[in-house]
Amino acid sequence: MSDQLPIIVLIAPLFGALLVGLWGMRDHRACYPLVFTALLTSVTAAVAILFRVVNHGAIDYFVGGWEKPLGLGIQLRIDALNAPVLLIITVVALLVSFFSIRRTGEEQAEKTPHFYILFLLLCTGLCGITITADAFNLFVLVEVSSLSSYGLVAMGSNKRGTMAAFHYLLMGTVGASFYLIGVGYLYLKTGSLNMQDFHDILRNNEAIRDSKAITIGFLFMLVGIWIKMAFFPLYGWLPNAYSYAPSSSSSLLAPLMTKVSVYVMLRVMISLFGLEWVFVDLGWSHLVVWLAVVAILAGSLLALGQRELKKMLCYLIVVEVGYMVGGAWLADPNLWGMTGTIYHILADALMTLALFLAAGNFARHLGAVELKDLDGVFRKMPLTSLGFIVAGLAIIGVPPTCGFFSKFYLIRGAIEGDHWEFVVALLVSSLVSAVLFFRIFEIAYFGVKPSDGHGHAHTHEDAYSPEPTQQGRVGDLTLLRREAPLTSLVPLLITGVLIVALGLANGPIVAFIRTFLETLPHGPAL
Amino acid sequence: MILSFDIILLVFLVVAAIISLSVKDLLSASMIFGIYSFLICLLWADMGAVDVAFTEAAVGAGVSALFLIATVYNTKRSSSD
Amino acid sequence: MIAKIYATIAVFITGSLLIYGVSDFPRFGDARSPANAGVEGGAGSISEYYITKSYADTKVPNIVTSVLADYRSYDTMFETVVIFVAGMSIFAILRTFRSGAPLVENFRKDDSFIDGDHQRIIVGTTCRLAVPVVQLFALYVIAHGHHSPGGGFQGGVLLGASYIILALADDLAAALRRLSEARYLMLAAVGIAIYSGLGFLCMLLGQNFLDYGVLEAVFRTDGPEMARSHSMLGVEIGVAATVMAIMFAIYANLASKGTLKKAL
Amino acid sequence: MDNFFQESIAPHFNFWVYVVIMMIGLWAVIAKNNLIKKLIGLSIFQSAIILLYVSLGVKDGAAIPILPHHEEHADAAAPDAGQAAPAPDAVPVSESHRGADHADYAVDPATIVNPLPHVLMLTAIVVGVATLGVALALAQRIFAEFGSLEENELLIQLKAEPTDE
Repeated sequence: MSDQLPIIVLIAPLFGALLVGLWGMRDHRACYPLVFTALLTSVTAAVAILFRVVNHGAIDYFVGGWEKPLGLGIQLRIDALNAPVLLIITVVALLVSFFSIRRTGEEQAEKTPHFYILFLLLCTGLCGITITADAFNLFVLVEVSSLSSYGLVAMGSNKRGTMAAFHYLLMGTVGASFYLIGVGYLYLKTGSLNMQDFHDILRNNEAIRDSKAITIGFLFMLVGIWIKMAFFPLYGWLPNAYSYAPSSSSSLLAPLMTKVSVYVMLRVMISLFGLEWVFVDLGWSHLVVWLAVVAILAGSLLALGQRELKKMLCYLIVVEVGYMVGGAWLADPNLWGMTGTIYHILADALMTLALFLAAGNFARHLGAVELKDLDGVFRKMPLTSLGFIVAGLAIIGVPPTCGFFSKFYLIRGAIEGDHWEFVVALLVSSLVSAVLFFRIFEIAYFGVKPSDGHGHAHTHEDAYSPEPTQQGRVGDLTLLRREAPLTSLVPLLITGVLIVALGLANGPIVAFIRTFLETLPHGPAL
Repeated sequence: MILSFDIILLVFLVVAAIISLSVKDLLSASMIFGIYSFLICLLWADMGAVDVAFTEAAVGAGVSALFLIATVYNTKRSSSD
Repeated sequence: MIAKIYATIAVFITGSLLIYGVSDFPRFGDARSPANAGVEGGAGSISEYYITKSYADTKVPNIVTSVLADYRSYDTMFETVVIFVAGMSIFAILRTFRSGAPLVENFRKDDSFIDGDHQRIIVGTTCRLAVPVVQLFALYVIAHGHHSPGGGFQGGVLLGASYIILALADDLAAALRRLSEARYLMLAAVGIAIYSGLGFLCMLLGQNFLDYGVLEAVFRTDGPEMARSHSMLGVEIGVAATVMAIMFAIYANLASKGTLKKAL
Repeated sequence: MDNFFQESIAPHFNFWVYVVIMMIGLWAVIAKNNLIKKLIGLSIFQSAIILLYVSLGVKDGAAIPILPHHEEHADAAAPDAGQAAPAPDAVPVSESHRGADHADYAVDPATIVNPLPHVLMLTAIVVGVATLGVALALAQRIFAEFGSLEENELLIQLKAEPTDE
């Protein structure tokens, strides 16, 4: 049974969703135990896979048993690139499932089983995207995860969420269709859909390698993935979709969807085309790094201008995506940029999760949507604020946390690849995020100065309907300990610990990533 | 795969697509979209893709045109552009 | 107005890039093109393998069905999951249990000929005659998917359409009496359970997921090929169940604005 | 101009039309003001991709991808009993193949259309309808809450209210 691990990671949430569909519909109390067991199984399977990959190298799994010739059936492949990503997806899903137990007035109670079905099928889709080695299968799984994310975004009672979901659907479908056009162009020139087979054909055929259709196919796949990733010029859908979605949905989507799309870009660059072709034959790396620089600076400035907490976090996601895309395309001699990007996928997933869990707690229990509503929140919700501080410091890049190390490797790659504009962008955006978070810490610790606004936090009874406060209005600054309940607090604190742990354990993780990157022929210098 | 039949169908296809997008009344836009789906189903049958033609006829022309009409019925029939 | 300018610019750039790529395509209808006859240096042409050996592997004359349900059945499973997710998303978005969303008057007032009595008799009887025939044909399409064009999806849509015809002829309540909401949600989950359960069964018997050859012990056939053919039929039935339930669910929610009371 | 037509448009005619249809769809998705029209544009955009895939699998004079079903004990002489593939004008599978022993039914791949794009496009059609269904549900909910499906009116309403709601 142990060599069936890749499928168990995927089948557990799928069967969990079916059981919720069959049993949970009738008895809503049975929903959460099913979700928990499904996600626990897939977390353990993901850990077992990581150990197998570390010890024995890549795992190949042929669904349906069709091995020869390559590409006949669908092949799943797990190597050093996607084993950690798979583990992060399952861990984040498990943590968010704790957070989603107490879904207050945001969604009607009758839709609990449907929320959990969409939740589990999103995890199935994301795990499937991570492990598949077949280009068309990746499209089908992108559609599974996208459709469930449209449902999750539009599920809440906030009417702006519906509008945001509609635009998200339009751009997401156009993005997935661009990816499909790319796969069509590649299939047309090589006749194969399997990533390994395509890579061999590209390596053995000079004529195909520099044919126009392959270049255009790669361009359209890239643009499609960039739309799904909300890379700078194509990010229009992300801020509204994630800030007006119910907090349990946004804390699941924000950490995972964009990071998995970054992983898909890396998989396409490394396994499908090979870094040699992408960096040397193609030669777009300078242009893309400049695009990433624009993404980072614009995202940071837009984040400065936001009045809503979640909107600001969404623009921070756009900045982080700029880091990762820029890092991947640095084309520096010994691939430190790529190492930084892979490490940053793991780090950023945890950081974004902690931020959105904290924002979700603030919104649920204080009705705090805008920055000025967070006055004196350190005293009201000390533990949630602790989690928020750790995540904020990680985004800024303070040493013990993982944020610092990913920036360290990205800057090192940028220096070696002499992309000084990328180094400048990284430093400027770190400064801007420092300003962002300390502005919030100042409001949260000292409370809003009486001069600007009379400290009145207009609670949003209809939108988020927090439980009625025990005494008086939230506005008066009496010491009011209203910490979030345990189930929405524990995941935040665990994530905080994981952020610091990931930072401290960056040595072995980066060594593991480097062994994988060493094997790739990628450029003239190495 | 009769080339002349194929070319005629493609021309009708482009015309149906343009009309379906430019007509103001949403109900007739949905119906012309149904015609578009039937034309493309004929095209698949002509190109030898019989399974795709069957699916396009059942799923494309039949059900998606119906969903469009159901939605137009429950919202507004006239569109501004 | 700006949107139109953006649109023309985007369309111009995308179109010219696509046409730049098209100039490199093989001739239309060329039997020796890479997609049809493969390229040296790779693992050989997959489509030629399908054409020449799929009958030997799976005893199914319809190559598309054999590729769909056996070689790439993992794809088709997730295709069914896509439909299931669409049904659940629509339920989550549109379904309202209160007295109904704020009823914005739609245009039914100005053309009332639809509710005339004579319409009820003509349409009602023709639909009641058509429904059993459509369902019989749908079952034929599912069962005969091995030998003729057709299969799980097409059959499932036809079955769903037969219930929709019923809803159009009388009213949604009549169709819901025959296929209630609880039942079609359960049927959708059962469909995928059949599909992935069959795949899981192959795993229990020691092979990889969805490797039907090992099921010859279960189906007691004289070779793995016939076992593949029978399990493909089982998979098609699972797909048909899910597609039928979800197509009717989508129609019921869209037509009645999620209230499942008065509809089209 | 004439050789340009012969040399680059005629052999790729299907692919040129697929680009034209796709651009009509993409233009509509971005430029149209009414949400339902945007969705019709989206469906046209997706059906153009299906046109790309199916037309790259077409072979001149090829039969449909259903092997003429031969009985287990098919003797070479008996013509196929009406089971021949009903391709529009396909070359009937020549007699030489009838003689092959019926264990491995040798078929010349050039006479049968490439089945792989058809399988992929079954998935794409079904995904297109699923997306259309979810989008129409969203459109109905938007209409129920905002009272209109026109993009400009919706934006005015969104800007009008304070963002706290």
